[in-house]
Amino acid sequence: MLRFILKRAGLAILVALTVSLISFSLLFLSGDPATAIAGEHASDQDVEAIRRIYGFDRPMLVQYWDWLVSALRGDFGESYYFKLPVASLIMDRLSITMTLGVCGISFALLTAVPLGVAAAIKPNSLIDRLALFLSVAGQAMPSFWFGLILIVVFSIQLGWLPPSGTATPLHFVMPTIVLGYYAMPAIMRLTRAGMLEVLSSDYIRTARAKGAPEGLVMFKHALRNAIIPVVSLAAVQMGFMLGGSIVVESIFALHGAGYLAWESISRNDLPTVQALILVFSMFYIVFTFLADVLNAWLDPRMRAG
Amino acid sequence: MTQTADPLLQDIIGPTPGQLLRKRIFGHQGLLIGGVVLALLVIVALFAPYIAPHDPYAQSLLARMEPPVFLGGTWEHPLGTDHLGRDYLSRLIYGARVSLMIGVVAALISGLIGTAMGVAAGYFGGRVDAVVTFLINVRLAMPVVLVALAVVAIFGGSLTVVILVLGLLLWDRFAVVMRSSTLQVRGREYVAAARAIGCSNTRIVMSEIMPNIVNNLIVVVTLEMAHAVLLEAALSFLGLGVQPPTPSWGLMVSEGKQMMLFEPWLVLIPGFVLFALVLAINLLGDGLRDVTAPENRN
Amino acid sequence: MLELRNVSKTYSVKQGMFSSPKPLKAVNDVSLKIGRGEVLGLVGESGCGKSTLAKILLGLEQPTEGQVLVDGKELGAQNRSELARRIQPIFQDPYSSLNPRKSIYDIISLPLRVHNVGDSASQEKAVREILDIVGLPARVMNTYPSQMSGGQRQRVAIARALIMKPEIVICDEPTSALDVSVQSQILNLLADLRREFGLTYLFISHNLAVVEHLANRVAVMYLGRIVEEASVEGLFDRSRHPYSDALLQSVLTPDPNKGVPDTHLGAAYPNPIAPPSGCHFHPRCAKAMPQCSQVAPQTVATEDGRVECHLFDSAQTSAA
Amino acid sequence: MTDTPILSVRNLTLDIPVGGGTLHAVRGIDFDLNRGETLCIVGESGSGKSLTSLAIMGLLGKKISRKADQLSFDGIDLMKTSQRGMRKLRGLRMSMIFQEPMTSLNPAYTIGDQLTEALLLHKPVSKDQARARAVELLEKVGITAAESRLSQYPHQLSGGLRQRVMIAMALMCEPELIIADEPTTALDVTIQAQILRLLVDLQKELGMAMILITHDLGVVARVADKVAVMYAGELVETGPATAVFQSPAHPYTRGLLRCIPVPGKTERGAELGTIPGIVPSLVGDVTGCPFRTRCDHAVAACREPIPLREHASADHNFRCVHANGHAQNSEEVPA
Amino acid sequence: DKSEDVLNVAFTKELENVDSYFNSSREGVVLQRAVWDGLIYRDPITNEYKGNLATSWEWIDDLTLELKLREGVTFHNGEPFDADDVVYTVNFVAEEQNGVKTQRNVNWMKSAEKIDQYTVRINLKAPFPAAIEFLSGPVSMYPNEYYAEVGPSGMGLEPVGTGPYKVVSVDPGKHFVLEKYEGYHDSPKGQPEVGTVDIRTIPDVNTQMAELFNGSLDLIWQVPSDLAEKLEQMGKFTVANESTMRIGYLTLDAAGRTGEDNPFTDVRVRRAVAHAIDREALVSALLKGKSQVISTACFPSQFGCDQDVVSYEYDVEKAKALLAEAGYPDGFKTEFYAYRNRDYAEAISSFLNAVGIDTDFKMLQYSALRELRMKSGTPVSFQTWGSYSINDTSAITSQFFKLGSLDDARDEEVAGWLDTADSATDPEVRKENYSKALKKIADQAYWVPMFSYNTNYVFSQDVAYTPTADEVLRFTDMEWK
Ligand SMILES: Nc1ncnc2c1ncn2[C@@H]1O[C@H](COP(=O)(O)OP(=O)(O)OP(=O)(O)O)[C@@H](O)[C@H]1O
Ligand SMILES: Nc1ncnc2c1ncn2[C@@H]1O[C@H](COP(=O)(O)OP(=O)(O)OP(=O)(O)O)[C@@H](O)[C@H]1O
Ligand SMILES: [Mg+2]
Ligand SMILES: [Mg+2]
Repeated sequence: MLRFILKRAGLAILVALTVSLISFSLLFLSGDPATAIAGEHASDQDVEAIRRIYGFDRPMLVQYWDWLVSALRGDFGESYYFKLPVASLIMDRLSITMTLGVCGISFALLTAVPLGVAAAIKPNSLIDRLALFLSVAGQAMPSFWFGLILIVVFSIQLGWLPPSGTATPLHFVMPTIVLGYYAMPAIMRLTRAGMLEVLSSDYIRTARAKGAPEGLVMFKHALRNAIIPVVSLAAVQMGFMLGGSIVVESIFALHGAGYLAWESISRNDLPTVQALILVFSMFYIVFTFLADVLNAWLDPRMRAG
Repeated sequence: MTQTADPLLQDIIGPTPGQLLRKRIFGHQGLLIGGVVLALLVIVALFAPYIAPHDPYAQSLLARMEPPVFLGGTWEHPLGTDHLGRDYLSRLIYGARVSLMIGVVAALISGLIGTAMGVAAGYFGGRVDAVVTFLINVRLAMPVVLVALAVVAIFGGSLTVVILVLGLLLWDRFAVVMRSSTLQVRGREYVAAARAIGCSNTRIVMSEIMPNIVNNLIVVVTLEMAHAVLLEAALSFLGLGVQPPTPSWGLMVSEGKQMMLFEPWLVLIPGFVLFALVLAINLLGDGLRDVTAPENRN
Repeated sequence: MLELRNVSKTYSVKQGMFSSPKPLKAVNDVSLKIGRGEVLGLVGESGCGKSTLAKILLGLEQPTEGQVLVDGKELGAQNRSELARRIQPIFQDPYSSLNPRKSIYDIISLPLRVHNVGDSASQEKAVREILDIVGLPARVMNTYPSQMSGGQRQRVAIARALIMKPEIVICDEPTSALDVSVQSQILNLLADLRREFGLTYLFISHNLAVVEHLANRVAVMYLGRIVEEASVEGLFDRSRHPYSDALLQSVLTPDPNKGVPDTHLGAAYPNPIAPPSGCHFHPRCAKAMPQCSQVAPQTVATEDGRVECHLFDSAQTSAA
Repeated sequence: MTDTPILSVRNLTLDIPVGGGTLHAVRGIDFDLNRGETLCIVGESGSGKSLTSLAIMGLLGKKISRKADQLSFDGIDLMKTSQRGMRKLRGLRMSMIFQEPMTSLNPAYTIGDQLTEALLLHKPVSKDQARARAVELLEKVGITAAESRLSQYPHQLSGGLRQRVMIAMALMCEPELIIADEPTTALDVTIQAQILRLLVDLQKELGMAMILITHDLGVVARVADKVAVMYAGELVETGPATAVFQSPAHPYTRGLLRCIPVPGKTERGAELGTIPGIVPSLVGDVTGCPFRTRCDHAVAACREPIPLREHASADHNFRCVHANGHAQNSEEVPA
Repeated sequence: DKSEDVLNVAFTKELENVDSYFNSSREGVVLQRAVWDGLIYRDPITNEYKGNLATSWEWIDDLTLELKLREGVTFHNGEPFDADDVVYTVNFVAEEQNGVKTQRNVNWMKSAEKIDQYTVRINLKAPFPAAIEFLSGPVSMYPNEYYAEVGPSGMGLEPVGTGPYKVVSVDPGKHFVLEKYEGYHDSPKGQPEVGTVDIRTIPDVNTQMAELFNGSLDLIWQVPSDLAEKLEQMGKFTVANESTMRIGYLTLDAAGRTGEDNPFTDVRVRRAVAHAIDREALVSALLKGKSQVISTACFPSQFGCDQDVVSYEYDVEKAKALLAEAGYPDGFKTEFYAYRNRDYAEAISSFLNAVGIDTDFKMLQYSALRELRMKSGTPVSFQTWGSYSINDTSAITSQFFKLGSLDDARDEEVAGWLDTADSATDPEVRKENYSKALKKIADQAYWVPMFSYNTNYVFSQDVAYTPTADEVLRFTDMEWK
């Protein structure tokens, strides 16, 4: 078990390193950040001075190494734009993105799993068709468009929900729906497919042959097995969602990490972008790791050999 | 035998796989709807110059944001005009080209990369598999939207750049699916038979394995096409995708967004066609998966 | 003509997510000889290494140790296509052994095309001939496997194996997926083909009745080792190894006057990753003696084969 | 034991709607089963054996339509029993063992959990009592260290052990009827003999009625009191095991018996008997004898409804146009 | 929200750092004017200079300015204001190493010295006529002890100034709350009326409007003209429009930096571009409001911005003729760069397409475009310049035509005139030289100046405010109705 965790962690670190190296070299290509730091009204000398002060004239690998060493100490440098430590900037923004991500995945799970189960219990029924429609439509719905429509309907026309900001839980309702809806179809389909497969399996027939009531069959025998792949998927989706919250955050003016990422890209704020890419990938890596552990717990076959 | 007319004898040799497939295709509503809509959009895109009523780039600053006919506009501009007075319908029609082009080419590029990696990993296993799996992990760990935005910001948002970025980013699902399909097929006895016959690896991959996983490939192609179309729209919406005046639907939503409260159709129309295109592709993909899924094959 | 010398095959397998890979000796120091025109039956429980052995013979797996000789020449050293011409397989599952995307003609003619035998006209002629031989009408050439029944597919698989006129055919449970009514057709066909073309078979099966019917010699395998080898008569009339005994007793003939036999075997099949010490069979053996759990038995020659059991070990020593 | 059969089936018909029409999977089968008796249903793959057993247990999917003139268990009309009522019977008075021991146990729960479930559901016993019973039964089916097995998961057991667990599970409530659907097909020959022996011993000991489904004539001969030979959804021949094996009446039964090599009887290397052709499709209207396409004795009348005939005794029946299954004398019957 | 005396305002852009020396955005200027004071104050209406933290000033010589400071002023943290603060602030910002973001606002100063507690001298590096303008604008006074302690980042998080509003909370980039400073000195800015100003960053204008509709915002600004028009039609809000000093122009590669054979090296091509664009239409259809068509390379109100220059009317035929004359009868293909106002840029490129100049439109980030222009130039790019609200031609024309890396004309004659104008102290000399330069720029069509920008301010009916032309929100001028 320990070996497994160590090996897994090693892999995770290797992945993180590769991601950071790729993103670092990508951003390095973006050319000289000095102009970006200097801002709109800077003169040529300003830019030159900044280039020297920040050390942008050194070779890439040297810069990467420096960055990496300090990143390991939790120091991601200072934002060119905000003049604040990137780490604290991101920590500050992350709470919103995390809240959004947790709400989003909860929304997705709370709608997708019951729908998927219901659809699998009664294939081709009305509810199955509804679920299928929701998932097909959900996959095709551009989230920026969906968000805009929600704002028009619920904020402008009906005035029920605040269109932007984070002041109250109500503010999170629409972003949660948009973000969650993005993850819902995949989860629902997997739940449905998993349930269908499990329901047609021999051990469900065994349970029925014992005279177990349907409720017990569905929720004790079937769901437990069908949910295992859903857990991994939810983790993966959560990772994707955090990365994909850029659009949602920009529509609903949530000052989370996603929005920060978008703005930082526009502002050429490299340390921030760099750190954000790493943070988002770490989330993915950590979530998938946790999902593996949770799966091992749910599925005795994966527990100690 | 004298009993050739016996009904029990009739389907001892059943229909060919091709016939079965055709039958299933024509029995699948979603696939048909998706296919027809997609075909229509493809035709529209191909023949855009003949269909579009106006030059999609011709601006008329004096006729800005005229409403579509159903909101009191004129037939001169059936779907109205945009913020620079360009014909909205024509821009939508030309936009189909952009979306389809991006979808198809990006899916092609990523399909090539992903399939090569996935099949290699699945077929050779061992170290090749370990490397490919690692690369897939790395790729999955990179936040697509963020990386795509960053790259487009760096290299500028031309159509080529967007296509390349998406093509180089979206190969993960191909690799994953092709890897597992190959793994599955590799264990079949006909592959062992082919090896025992003395077939080379290339021949086994190309003529024994590929034909049996190509259906999965097609399904992933459609999914990734839809994915690429949506991502391009999202990038364009965020202002880091295809550049104006190229009529991209995402860009149109983004441009119309400013006036959304007063002229919601500016957003609704391009958003809807985008939705319809992606929906059609997805329906087609789902349908293809249904009709070619192994459990439906026999 | 086909000889295995001390062949072993070790896989490394992972059991759970958390455990590290462990070695599994699927085939453990096996030596076998098959003479020309012979049918060697190979029997044993599921997982004892029969298929692995077959794969080694087909060149699909490389043995970790030992040599495989064909006509005295080492197998790895011969060229691949040469080997393919001489040894061909028939697999167990007629559903997975034919590529569902290929027509029957493509499947059967594949060996000819791979080895560039003849032009397309002569290839077609060969396919027609072989179809006739295996008892399929020529019109199936343009159909697909999914249009055929299991028995018909198995005939196609046989046709593919025979089209290159190989000398040795490795049949890995060729009938176990088929219904009895079809099984007898295939068995008859295999017997006819052997007579007609003078083929040599390695016939793997866990159905002893079938093995008895078809084979000249029988090898009994247990946990990767050949525990007894004898002529059919020798084995079926006076088996030596307790495991062979048990196998023979478990054959259920359709005789309503007999009950279900007691094989005296223990309940548990051992874990091949951690095989029992000494004689691998001792935990289940009704005749186990103290030394069985400690010392691995020696191979002892018998009048028409050999056996690996302490019973005979000691008989031998005490006799000596 | 008593005269009233515990299970009585008359004209059981199962239809499955499929893509191109209706699959008449089981057509009008009749049989009776007395307490303590073993009935073997034998037939080729796809002949409808499993469906028949599921129909008795009331475990068919909603898609499949079940019709019968009579389907009664100990006087209870199963055709009229609600799902609720069936649940009360299943596991308690009738239970089932399935073919695949590998997949018939839920991988997510321990053996103990699954063993005790039925008992806890049906009888007012405490958990400890249930566990004690489970241990008792595990020992009875020959599993050593039964106590510790309870906390193991299915994947930790070998196929033979799992099938033993399945048997123990079926016996938890001491049912009156046990249906075993090919319980040994997936197992090795040696294990198969062990499991069969176990089943037969337990059945005798507990006095249960048993339906054993198999395609192995060897198994049938050794185990059955009564045999029902099934072909393409019909019972072509039923009767006491000895009668059926010693003087098979239906051409199909005879054909089957000729197909298998019997050590000591069949000459080594000799030509085996065969049944040419393949099982027909049962989609659409099916009339007449389903075996006529493969039968050497088929005549035009085989397409008409086939009468049920008696052979030698009143409880040995077969369906054939030929009064004696045709040319019985000219055919050489092994056994 | 009148009832709670809280004015809710939206910013569109995230403000990087409240410290006014470390941001370069409009939002920063707004906060700077509210939180800090300069030594001098320019009345936005009369353009008259008044004393603010200084009560009087006097040029000792071309390089030395002596100022008398106001007494009795205290910073928000209680620190009294005196000469030490001025000296510390000036010396800090003038030091290049300290990395003030907008160097040109401060790099004309060399140092400051204390004469007595309320008298300071500022030493210049070179004669700088716009010194008073800068002192009344971007150069604000910081508390020396506090700033020495916390530095720019601390100042950004907890700003302390002498201004009419003190900062109660800063959530960097997102949310700023200002409160009326009760102890504000008797400044020409006037005393603050509104008790609390609550500023949130809401990037999306629709969201801003939605909040305006439901009352959670009282004031939004920089509202796009189409929306402002609609909002005005609704009749529920006050919509005010003011012009700004920002102008939009095309800069053409007259010097051939992107290649000797660049078509724009030919003056006929440049003039053709000028004729090709319907600037009237741009102003009336897109910019609207108080925007105006301009023809000079500066904003008309700026000192020295002579309006008497060649103007090119919209004439497609003439443009085509000029192109043909220059050897491009069928037009040519060129890259077209822009960094903001995508719609304007798109419209302009469309005009160029109409005369045969086929544009390859490229929208880049500001910094990327700037870097490109500095390195290799661009054939055509749509640029804007706001002169940092400095009412002097040196703030724009001299920035771009003095052979610097952003000078696409590279006209030494023009550069010479501008040099003279920039360093002369005599206003007449300055005017004359600026005029010469501007005339030549227009005649050679180095730039194609197009329009000035305007800003729309939309506020609820409860708010009374008259915006000024320098695009600065002045909270002291806002009142509840
Ligand atoms: N590729 C492989 N990797 C790891 N282990 C393997 C592999 N192939 C076979 N084994 C293991 O080797 C042992 C022998 O397998 P093999 O397939 O030869 O048995 P078999 O006798 O043919 O069984 P069956 O009767 O079920 O076909 C088994 O324990 C199996 O799990
Ligand atoms: N749910 C179902 N849907 C459609 N067809 C079915 C279904 N269940 C069974 N069948 C078909 O009904 C026929 C009888 O099936 P059944 O499972 O009873 O056969 P069997 O005799 O048990 O065969 P085997 O020996 O392979 O288990 C088969 O042709 C099968 O394909
Ligand atoms: Mg095998
Ligand atoms: Mg069955």
